[in-house]
Amino acid sequence: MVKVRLWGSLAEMTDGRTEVEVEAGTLRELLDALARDHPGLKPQLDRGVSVSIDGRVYNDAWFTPIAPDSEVVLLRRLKGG
Amino acid sequence: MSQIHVTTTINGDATEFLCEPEETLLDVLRDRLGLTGSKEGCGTGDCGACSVTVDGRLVCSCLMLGAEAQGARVETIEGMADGDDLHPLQQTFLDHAGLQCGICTPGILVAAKSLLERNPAPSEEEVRYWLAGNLCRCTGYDKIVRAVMAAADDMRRAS
Amino acid sequence: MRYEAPDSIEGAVGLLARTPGACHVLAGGTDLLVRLRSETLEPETILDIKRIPGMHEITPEDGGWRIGAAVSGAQINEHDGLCADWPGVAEAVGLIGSTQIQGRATLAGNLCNASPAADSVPAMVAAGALARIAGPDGTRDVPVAEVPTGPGKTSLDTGEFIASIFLPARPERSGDAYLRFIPRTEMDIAVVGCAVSLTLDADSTVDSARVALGAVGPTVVEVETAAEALVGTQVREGAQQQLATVCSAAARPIDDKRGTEHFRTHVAGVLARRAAAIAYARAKGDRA
Amino acid sequence: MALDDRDTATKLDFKVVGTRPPRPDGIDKVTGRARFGADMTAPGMLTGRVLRSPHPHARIRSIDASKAEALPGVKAVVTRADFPAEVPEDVADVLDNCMAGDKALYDGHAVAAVAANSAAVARKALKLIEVDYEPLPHVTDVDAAMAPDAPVLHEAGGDETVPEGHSRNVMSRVQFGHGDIDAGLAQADRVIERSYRTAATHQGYIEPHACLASAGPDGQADLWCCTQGQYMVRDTCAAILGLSQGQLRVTASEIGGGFGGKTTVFLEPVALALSRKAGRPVKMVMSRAEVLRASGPTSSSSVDVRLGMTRDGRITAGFAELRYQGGAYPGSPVDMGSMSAFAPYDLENVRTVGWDVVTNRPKAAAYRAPGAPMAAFAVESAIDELSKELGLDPLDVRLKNAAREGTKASYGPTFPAIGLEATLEAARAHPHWSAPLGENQGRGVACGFWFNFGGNTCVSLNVAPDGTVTLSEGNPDIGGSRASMTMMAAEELGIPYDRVRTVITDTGSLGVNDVTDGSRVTFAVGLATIEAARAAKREMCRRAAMIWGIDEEAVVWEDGAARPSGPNAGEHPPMSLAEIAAIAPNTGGPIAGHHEVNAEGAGVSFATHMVDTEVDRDTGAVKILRYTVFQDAGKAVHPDYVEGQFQGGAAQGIGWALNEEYIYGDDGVLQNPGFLDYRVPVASDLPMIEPVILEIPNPGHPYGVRGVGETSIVPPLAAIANAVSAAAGVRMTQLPMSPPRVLAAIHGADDG
Repeated sequence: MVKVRLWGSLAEMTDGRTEVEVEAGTLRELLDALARDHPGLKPQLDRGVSVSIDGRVYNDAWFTPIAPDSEVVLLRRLKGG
Repeated sequence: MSQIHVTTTINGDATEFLCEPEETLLDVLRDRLGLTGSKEGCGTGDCGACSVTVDGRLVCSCLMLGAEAQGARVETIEGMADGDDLHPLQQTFLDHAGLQCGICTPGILVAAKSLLERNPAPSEEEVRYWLAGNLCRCTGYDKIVRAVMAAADDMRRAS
Repeated sequence: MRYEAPDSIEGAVGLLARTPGACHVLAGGTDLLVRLRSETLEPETILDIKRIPGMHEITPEDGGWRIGAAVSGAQINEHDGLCADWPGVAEAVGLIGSTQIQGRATLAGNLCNASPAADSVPAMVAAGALARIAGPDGTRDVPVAEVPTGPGKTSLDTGEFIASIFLPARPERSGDAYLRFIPRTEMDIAVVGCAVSLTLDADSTVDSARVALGAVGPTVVEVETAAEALVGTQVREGAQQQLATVCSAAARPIDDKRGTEHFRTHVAGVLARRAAAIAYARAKGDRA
Repeated sequence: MALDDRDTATKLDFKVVGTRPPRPDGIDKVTGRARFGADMTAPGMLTGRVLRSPHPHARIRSIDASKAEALPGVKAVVTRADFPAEVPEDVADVLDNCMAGDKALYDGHAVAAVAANSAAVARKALKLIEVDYEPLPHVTDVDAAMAPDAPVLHEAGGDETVPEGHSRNVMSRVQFGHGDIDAGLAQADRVIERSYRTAATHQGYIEPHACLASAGPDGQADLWCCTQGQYMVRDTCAAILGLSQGQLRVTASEIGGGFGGKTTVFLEPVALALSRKAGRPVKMVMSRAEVLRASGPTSSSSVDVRLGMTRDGRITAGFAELRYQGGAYPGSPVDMGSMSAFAPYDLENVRTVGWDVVTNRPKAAAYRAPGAPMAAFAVESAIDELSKELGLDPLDVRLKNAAREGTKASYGPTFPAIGLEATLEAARAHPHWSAPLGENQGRGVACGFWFNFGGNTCVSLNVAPDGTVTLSEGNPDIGGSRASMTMMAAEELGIPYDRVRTVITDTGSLGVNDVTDGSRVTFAVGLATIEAARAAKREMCRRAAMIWGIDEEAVVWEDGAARPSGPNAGEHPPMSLAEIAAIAPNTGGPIAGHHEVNAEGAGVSFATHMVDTEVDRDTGAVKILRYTVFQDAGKAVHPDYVEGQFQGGAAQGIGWALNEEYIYGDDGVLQNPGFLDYRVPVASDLPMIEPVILEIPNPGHPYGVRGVGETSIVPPLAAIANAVSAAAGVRMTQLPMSPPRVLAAIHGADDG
């Protein structure tokens, strides 16, 4: 199981939990599991998120491996200028 | 619609063109003569990207009608280098990274050349005030001012 | 649109009279071309006066200077004699726009554009300048202050245009100065402008003065109480304070994108005292 | 692939990287030869122009273009009816912004466009288009737009994150942070609570938007335009117009500045639609007024901060509520502002709440570190004020609270190695910090944080028979990136800089490259360039191995040549790149290397800025006396252009802090759509800006490179506000600090 930290306003979609646990070995599995186990997150997941895995930020790379002890944090989809 | 026939000299070349009365010199240079080195950043004389000299005087070509160029001597960025010999200002802008995106560069070079023709040893403040009508949004002007001062040095040493 | 470039004043007047309201005079063009581009002005004819003899010349006349309507700001500031006599007028012209604008902009154009914020107008008013107006009935000379009648409006009649500006002979022991406030160091329209012209008596007391404010009303404001505040003084702290007070009191500005009423009112006084100090130093012969 | 398997051993002995060679596009740009957006022409070209709404908010009852269409010389008129009724959701707002649908949502909103055989005819035609508007009430201020009775722009209102009872102009709400704010504030010796406001500012690139479109009835189309991303233009225009991506080829011109503002489309779909309808190429160029009225500025903001500090300078809690208006459509960068507000600090108790609000203004576009400068202005001002109240040194306070490796960031993740402390230490040691100040002068400091991006990247490196190299990449070069790519390719191949030329290709020549944004190019395209060069080297080693008849593994690449290596390699003279290239047809054909990657995992970036100002107490005028930028670049590939990024960001920040602002009248119309009254800094406004480059290598890049383009605009707003507040003796909480505002503050303080 991977612990996933959520940002504050997302926690409102998960009954106030700021951290959830899902079964995932890759980024793709993580996003699928979040949408399945926590349907309240789905609208935001569909709009797009960035994911910080051990301090590095990922947007799309499905097969990025995630270790059980990885630090995983959901972020708003980053945009730049 | 009757077009105006204008005879002028551009970068040393005798040039004739027809233009509408309302066309600016910048429109003529860019759209009729293919001299697109002069840029339009504002069309109202506030950015200096269209700077040229007319009879030796620095002006915004967007604030002058093409018809007014009759009999005049116009110099643009395209006439600044002598063949493949760059003007010292062009060289120092390359050496000192005096450009980033490069859109303001032709206007600034034309304006700076006009300054150095009048004042071969300008102070930093004189350079800054002379170029105040040439907006640059990339560089913060630091490397531009250094490049102009360096060109002034080079030109004084060479003369 | 038509472009006409007559080679005589009579030709110009004839064209202007034939196309009332739809013919616009082109001198430096730095205001006119902006208005053409923004389509706030769509004239039938543009009348370029630059091919009329004398329009580009600065000539001495009766101890003063006659400045052709097409003389650029750069030309004025390159003219040593004129700059020595009327440094305040020269610096006011020199503040209009960039180096590039200086290559084209003219005193006559700055006056006829009739912007309340025109830099050269307060300086010309303080200097007692006259505009020579050419028209169907010949020429007439009027004080510069009488030309603009409101934002964008002038007292010129159909068929008339300004052919030249006359700066009178500078009296002995006199000096002028112009200051304006802008948010940046260059390239802005004056938020407030102030011109001061002084003549001193033999013991360096102000004998006569003129003070004019720009951008604090629909037209340039000549402040007579400000002149009174200076006359009989040596422009020390008390006189400067009084000058600032009456200039702020004379200001009737508006709030707009360039400044607030509070700001303009206060800064009118600040600039008046600073300009007066410079004009006084010049009148005494100090190099400033 | 992700980059977890990449070579992270940071190279240290550089030959080319770190030097300052002339840029490859330099000659073209100093001679006027470089072709920018408006410099292209095509045979038979028409001129396109846009009709824009004079109303800030109006229902469009009908548009009658028949008179315009009948005007001789007019070849096409388009309105929203000429675009597909249904477009993919992710481009729906973009289309509506390019061409209004049922409503015009801001002064300057496009409502129709014409193509004609001259600019004069096009201008005349616009006046003949009759639009029947029903003016509606409007709102342009962010706080006013959040009021319950504010005029509503979009009936549907916000998303599921907006609590009940809010104005429908609130489109979304975000919240970040950890800990307990109330508990943290209770531990503080002093707490301050302040509100800050910033005006909307424009990126202010000198080159207006311009494009040349040519579309045929067969669905094929070509587009030339100035953009930060030709692939973004392709994909967006294809989606809006129902074209296939492969049929639309987009070529990026030289770009005259972007700063985020050219990361979306405005004219391009309109030009394509006009061209398709007219059957001729159509060129469109915005006027400066159009740029300011209708291309993307950044948000204006209203931010409340609560901050608690102990007597010794420890921040016990930080809270910020941020309200940004993003113009007429959702998507202000308030989320980025909320994530970055407290990011420079190691805080136990931190929370930010962000509100994305719509108003009757042009749709906000990205602007250099979008959202972060306003947030940093608020937080860094509050830290400065509290430090001063407690008699503490503002640099010491920042160092005491600085985020470092292992800090749990305010937006969630744990930081790897970062450079904030290094910038603060460098600032404290710099002579600027101890230089004396005169009367009415003040010094300010502030820190800033920004994310860097990676993203989709595709490059191709081709070796010519004579041993020279062409690198093809797909990212427009705004500030010298071709020089950096050329340097990295030369470095990796071991050949001189002038043996490599970097070109920027059209969309048909390479796979997708994400937009030039997020400070991504030197990082991500650089990384792909290095990998492409390594692929070419591997191939050249393989060719040499074939020639020598030895194992591939027994050949290494050193100093621009293949060399035998190892016990069984035998004795062979090295073969240079040129020698291998010359006989490539004999050894298997052309030699090329390429690399495709979604280069995720970029590092973050920090800066500290220091500025001295002088205030004229009689007029409120502010002069910038001295400015120093301290920023971590990871590794500066071409130091001139790294410095240029530092200086340029600081200058833009100075404009934002002092004089730039969107000014709307009560009528909702933009009052200053020109460079005369939208006051960007001019040369005489600024001093030299000293750049101090720090190099704390990014472990995620083979050369240690970090993005540097955006962070430099984050600290200036606060640094200057802190300096002006010190000089004026009164705290400035609203931007711009224009002379009337500073004078009013001084007079207010004198009266109080």
